[in-house]
Amino acid sequence: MNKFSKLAQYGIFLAFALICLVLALSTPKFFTVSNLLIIGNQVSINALLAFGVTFVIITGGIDLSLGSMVAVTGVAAASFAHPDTYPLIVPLLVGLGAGSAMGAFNGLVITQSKVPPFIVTLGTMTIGRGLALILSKGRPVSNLSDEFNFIGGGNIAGIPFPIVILLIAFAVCSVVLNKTILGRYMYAVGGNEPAARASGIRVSRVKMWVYTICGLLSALGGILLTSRITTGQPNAGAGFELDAIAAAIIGGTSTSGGTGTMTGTLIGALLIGVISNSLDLLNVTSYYQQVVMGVIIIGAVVLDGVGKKD
Amino acid sequence: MNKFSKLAQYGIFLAFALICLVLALSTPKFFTVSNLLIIGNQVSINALLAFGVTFVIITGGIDLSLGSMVAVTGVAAASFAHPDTYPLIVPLLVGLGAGSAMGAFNGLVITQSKVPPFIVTLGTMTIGRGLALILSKGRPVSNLSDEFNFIGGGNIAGIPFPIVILLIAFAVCSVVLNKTILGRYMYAVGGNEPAARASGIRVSRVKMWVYTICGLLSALGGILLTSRITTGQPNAGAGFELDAIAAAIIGGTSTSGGTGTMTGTLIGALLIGVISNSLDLLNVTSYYQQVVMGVIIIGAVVLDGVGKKD
Amino acid sequence: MSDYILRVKEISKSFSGVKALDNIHFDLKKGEVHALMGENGAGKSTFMKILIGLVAPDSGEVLLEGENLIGSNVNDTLKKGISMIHQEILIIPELTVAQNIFLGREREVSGKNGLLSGWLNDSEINRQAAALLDKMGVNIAPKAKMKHLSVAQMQMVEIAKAISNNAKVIIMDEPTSAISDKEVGTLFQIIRDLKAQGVSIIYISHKMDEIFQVSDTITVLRDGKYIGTKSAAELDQNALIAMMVGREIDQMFPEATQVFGQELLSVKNLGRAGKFSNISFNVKSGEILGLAGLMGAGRTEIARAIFGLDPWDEGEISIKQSPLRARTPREAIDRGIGYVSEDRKGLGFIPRMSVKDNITLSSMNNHRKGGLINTHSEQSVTEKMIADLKIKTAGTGQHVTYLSGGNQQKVVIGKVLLASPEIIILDEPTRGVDVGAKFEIYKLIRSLADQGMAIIMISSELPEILGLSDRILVLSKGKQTALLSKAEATQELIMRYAVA
Amino acid sequence: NQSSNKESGEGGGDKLVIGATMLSMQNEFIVNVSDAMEAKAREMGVELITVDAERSALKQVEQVESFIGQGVDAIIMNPCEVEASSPAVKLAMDAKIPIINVNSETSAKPTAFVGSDDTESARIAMKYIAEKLGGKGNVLMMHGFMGQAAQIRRDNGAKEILKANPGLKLLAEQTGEWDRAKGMSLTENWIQSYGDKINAIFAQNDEMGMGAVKALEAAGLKGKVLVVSVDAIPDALQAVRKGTLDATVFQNAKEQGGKAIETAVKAAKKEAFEKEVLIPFQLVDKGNVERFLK
Ligand SMILES: Nc1ncnc2c1ncn2[C@@H]1O[C@H](COP(=O)(O)OP(=O)(O)OP(=O)(O)O)[C@@H](O)[C@H]1O
Ligand SMILES: Nc1ncnc2c1ncn2[C@@H]1O[C@H](COP(=O)(O)OP(=O)(O)OP(=O)(O)O)[C@@H](O)[C@H]1O
Ligand SMILES: [Mg+2]
Ligand SMILES: [Mg+2]
Repeated sequence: MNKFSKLAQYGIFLAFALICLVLALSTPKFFTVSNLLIIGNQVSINALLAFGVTFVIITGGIDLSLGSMVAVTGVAAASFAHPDTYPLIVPLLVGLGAGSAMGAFNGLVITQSKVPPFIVTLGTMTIGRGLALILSKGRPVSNLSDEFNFIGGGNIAGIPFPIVILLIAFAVCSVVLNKTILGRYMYAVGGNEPAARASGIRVSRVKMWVYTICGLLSALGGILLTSRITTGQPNAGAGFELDAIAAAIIGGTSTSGGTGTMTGTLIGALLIGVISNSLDLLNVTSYYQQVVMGVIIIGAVVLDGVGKKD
Repeated sequence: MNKFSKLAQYGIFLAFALICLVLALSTPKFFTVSNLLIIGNQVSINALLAFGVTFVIITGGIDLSLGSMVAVTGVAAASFAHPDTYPLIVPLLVGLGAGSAMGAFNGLVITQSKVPPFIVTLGTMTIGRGLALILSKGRPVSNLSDEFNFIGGGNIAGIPFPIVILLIAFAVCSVVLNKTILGRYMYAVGGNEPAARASGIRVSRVKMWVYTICGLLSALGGILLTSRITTGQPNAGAGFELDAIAAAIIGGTSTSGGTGTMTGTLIGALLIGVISNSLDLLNVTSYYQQVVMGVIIIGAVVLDGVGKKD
Repeated sequence: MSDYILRVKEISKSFSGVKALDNIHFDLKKGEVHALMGENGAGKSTFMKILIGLVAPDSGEVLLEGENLIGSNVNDTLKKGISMIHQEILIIPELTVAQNIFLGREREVSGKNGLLSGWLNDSEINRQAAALLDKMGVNIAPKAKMKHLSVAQMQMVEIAKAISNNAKVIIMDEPTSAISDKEVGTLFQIIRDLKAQGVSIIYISHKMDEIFQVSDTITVLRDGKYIGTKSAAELDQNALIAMMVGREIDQMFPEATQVFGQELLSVKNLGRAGKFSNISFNVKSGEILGLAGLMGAGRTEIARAIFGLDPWDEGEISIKQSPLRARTPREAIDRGIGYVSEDRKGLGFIPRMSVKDNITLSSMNNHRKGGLINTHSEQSVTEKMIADLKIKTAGTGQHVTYLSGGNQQKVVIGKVLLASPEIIILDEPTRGVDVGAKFEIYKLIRSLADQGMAIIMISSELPEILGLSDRILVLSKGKQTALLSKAEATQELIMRYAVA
Repeated sequence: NQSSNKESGEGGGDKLVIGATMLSMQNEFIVNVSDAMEAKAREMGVELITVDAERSALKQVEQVESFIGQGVDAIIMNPCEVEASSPAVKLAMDAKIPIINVNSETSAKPTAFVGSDDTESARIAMKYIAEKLGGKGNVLMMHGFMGQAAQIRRDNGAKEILKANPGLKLLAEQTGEWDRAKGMSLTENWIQSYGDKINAIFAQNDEMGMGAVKALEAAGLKGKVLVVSVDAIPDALQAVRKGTLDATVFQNAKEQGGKAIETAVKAAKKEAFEKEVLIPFQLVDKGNVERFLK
């Protein structure tokens, strides 16, 4: 990342800081440790999905099946997480495996057919939802082991475990994107696919990776959600894809591919989380919550744009 | 449209024909006049929205607020459609006016700020949903006049009125796209925006038109829906945007802009409608319906791609 | 005084603090061809975009027949009688040739008013386009989709578009960079006709011979500054180059050493349906093989096939006697082939990536450190390449999109070199590159050959082919018509085989 | 004329065909109703075609249209909306096909109704809260999807009781969109805002109620706050037994589904049937929960 694009991120960062300031002034409850931890906790799932979709969008693709992958992986993991059945590692591997497999399936269809990612992942979004319902027979999978429930509900030294996972995932994703060859190739593929190919990059392989990683992160989100609500819900995650994509784009990832950062996406996710937390704190009537939410999101990105102008 | 692009459409057309053939063979109920009219009727709303979003996508944009516009315009129209209050023209104008205004708002924000259409319309999607709830105080607006209910429920010589509206809208949209300068400019803006600008095309003006038309067609869809279910439903239309976008893309409109036809979109909408109708006819269990639906949509577009290869 | 149609005073423009234009003056007479010269990045295109209203200057004045144009948008300036052929091809790929030519002017063509003024009249557009192309002597179908044209054909359509506007001033920003001699001839005839009608033309090109063929007056810019204006008759090539680069270049082409080593690449009976057939040649270590031919002869297609970008149907390609198998760019690179495409923007670089990231893109395996990227080695390799190739950039982190054309080309060459190729295919390597940089690139090509690489150079500039090649393969309509040695090759002979 | 049109099963051509459109097959309670219908249909030897309206009244109307087009013998509708699903009833009545509403009502009068009144469930829940708090305290209410029939009716029922108990103060009300995770987040945020002031939470369904319980447990407030919700899904029953959820309101899915099929078959065969089968709600708390656990 060079100086110019770092500067470009200040825009949304400033917008975010401004909103936090306004909130801190309007309700003293906002800037308490316990509330900040709650926000972190609430943001974690969306942030994980947003990290995944950031990779995808950087390569010029899109993934609408995130929410369904959350449901399938959650149900699949829950089915193996009843107390006194399997050790904890089994549901985790099942969930992460299911997510990676679905992601890889997306990647395979996208690279092998000429079907646009929008349609492929819209298709797998529907398929995934059906699978989750079939797997669970339409009923929540409950009665999960305590260890499993710790993932989403436990603390480490007072820090909720989801926040710990979020921070680790953020670090890993940032490294993958900025410090590995795969990450470099993602930018190249999204920036100019024919040129990337002509530079010797195996474009299909990069795309396979990207959708698989996205599936893996969705699975992590699915496991976290399932553990947090101590049930595998077949209808969980509906609409999560839009929130995740929104976080990425608010954070400066361009839908035309080739640009984006994990820090931006994290700020995007935090922005959405902070707004929805504080609208509750301020007890804004739910109808108006939606209006305010929409206005603030557009407003923040407008502010971002103003910051970027030369 | 020259011969080549006509040929490219054969792909999806053939896929569509093939699916119809399979259906006709597997259930005799499929190819009955009454069932075809039912399908036409069912497809009409999605097709109207899909026409609107086709214009938008051709210019390289996207509109996620369609579903919310359906709700707002439906509630707005319904509020003026109680029996013995206003003449029929009033609710119609109110609905269409509200839709155009929301569309124009989208266009204004998109052209005046540097915010990507995805975020702007995601914002107005949320705002619109809130507005619909505020307008209706969260309750369905019912008790509508018979004339108003005729729009969605009546027949003309045995043909359901929604089909008549659909056909008229299709004709008008096709003409706008293919026979007017505005339509030409839409292709130009989506095909290469800097080139369009260098040719003296006022790009912002074209975009304003496109989002406004999309709002107008969403309003038409909203009025049709409201009239059909004889209620202005504040939560109506959720998820419609994805179906409409899917119809357009299945029909060959590329999300990167510059290509697309109304005929393709119509076939895309019919394809979705036919599949969902026949899955019910064949009594496929609802969970499996979703899986089958997803597979067929991806499959149809794969088939389309195969047809396109040179 | 009044015979000036366009007067420009004190134009300045900065991009994020960097001055691209500094206090530029420019006067254009009615009916003259005025050449604008300068190295890559001198500010020529930026200046022209200001005239047409695509870029707003920070200060200054543009007077068209006394009327100030500052603040006008493109739409206004087009209407007021300035039109422009842009350096980068600006077309709508999905529209037809005729639709592209009259884009933005449909209303004039349709001749309808009132309610019907928004209506298209495509039959009239097609008719007028056909007449126009016919009059220009260009054989392109008005109803063909733009995306199916070759770059050269696209360029001819852009020329047609600019002259169809009945403008008083036509700006031509490197109109000949993608077309061959025949079309250049056509263009020059058009320019002479326009001149006779009193149209003024601003002409930008890096091809020196063209400048002296067409221009009456020459203005030179250097590093965004106005250097001077002279009548073409006052100047010769060397004097002009000196004005542009601030020093003299005596010998354009470096001496050949002519000691060849083993055969590195051999192509046998290569064919691809509809594109080329029966192509056989080889290249040895230390040799430069020139590929000559007219536009559309199939040279690029052969290069793309060798590099694995396109499939081929028959024949064999071998590197040091062992055939290519995977037929992908990755394999080609791994086996030691490097390719510098003629389509710099489309295939050459990733615009929004830095110079460093672009230049190391094909050789990332050399910068692996325990699974991560070794940024230090990347940085030092990049700095060395910038120094070796004399790339003008604000730093290794600069986005390639902001470099001038010649420097973008050097970045692409740098990328190819870093993958340590033994065989390099250069497709129009000096297209859009200024004289100074051209000279650098020639020296570079020769020194690469001297280091033992085998070079295939495709070029539409015959002097370049003649000056640099050790052998010359001539193609015509997808068939190979001659393989000439340096000694026997002349411009006339090559042309004879090229039209065979 | 319709019997000739019918799909001929292995057993012969005279099997009755019933078409059923359900509010949402992603809702556990509705799935239970649907399963009960399926079981009953098998028992009575009728063919049942079940389709999912996915909470869309429009889709539901279209599905009923399709059923009519196919010439089914009777239709069972689990309405998405009071008003918006009404055109479906009219269409069926016009086509002279009996239509039975199950679980909830429409404003248009169907051939028969089997189910219970949603308003009542909220009344029962809120009354329980009023009783436990001794008519005095701060209450929070968690809504379902705004604008949906069930949300509106449960809102009405709860507000009625609140009005009758001026000592109960509605501190805040927000939507949790029927979702457990959303209910949990919302409760976390409420705890930040109101902390110790909260005396009771009424969640319009068990999913959100379970979310509220989780959040309260994590904040160490569960002992101090009363949580009551509606539906009696298995999770909620378990929670009531453990004492984490204070009460839920039982709606008899099995009974509703079975009775709906019975009524539909009778109506199709033109036998006598009850026009309104009301199946009462029952409050479930620690005292009687064992009866509801299988
Ligand atoms: N949008 C922009 N942002 C930043 N810098 C720019 C931009 N456009 C041009 N420049 C810079 O302005 C300078 C002049 O560029 P310009 O394209 O006018 O050169 P030119 O003389 O046309 O060169 P060439 O012969 O290579 O076409 C260059 O240094 C270029 O990098
Ligand atoms: N995308 C395309 N679609 C259709 N025809 C094409 C396409 N690209 C190139 N052609 C045609 O293929 C032929 C060979 O083109 P090619 O670019 O290989 O020629 P070339 O000898 O390299 O000429 P140039 O000097 O223009 O590079 C030309 O007739 C060209 O018009
Ligand atoms: Mg230039
Ligand atoms: Mg070529």
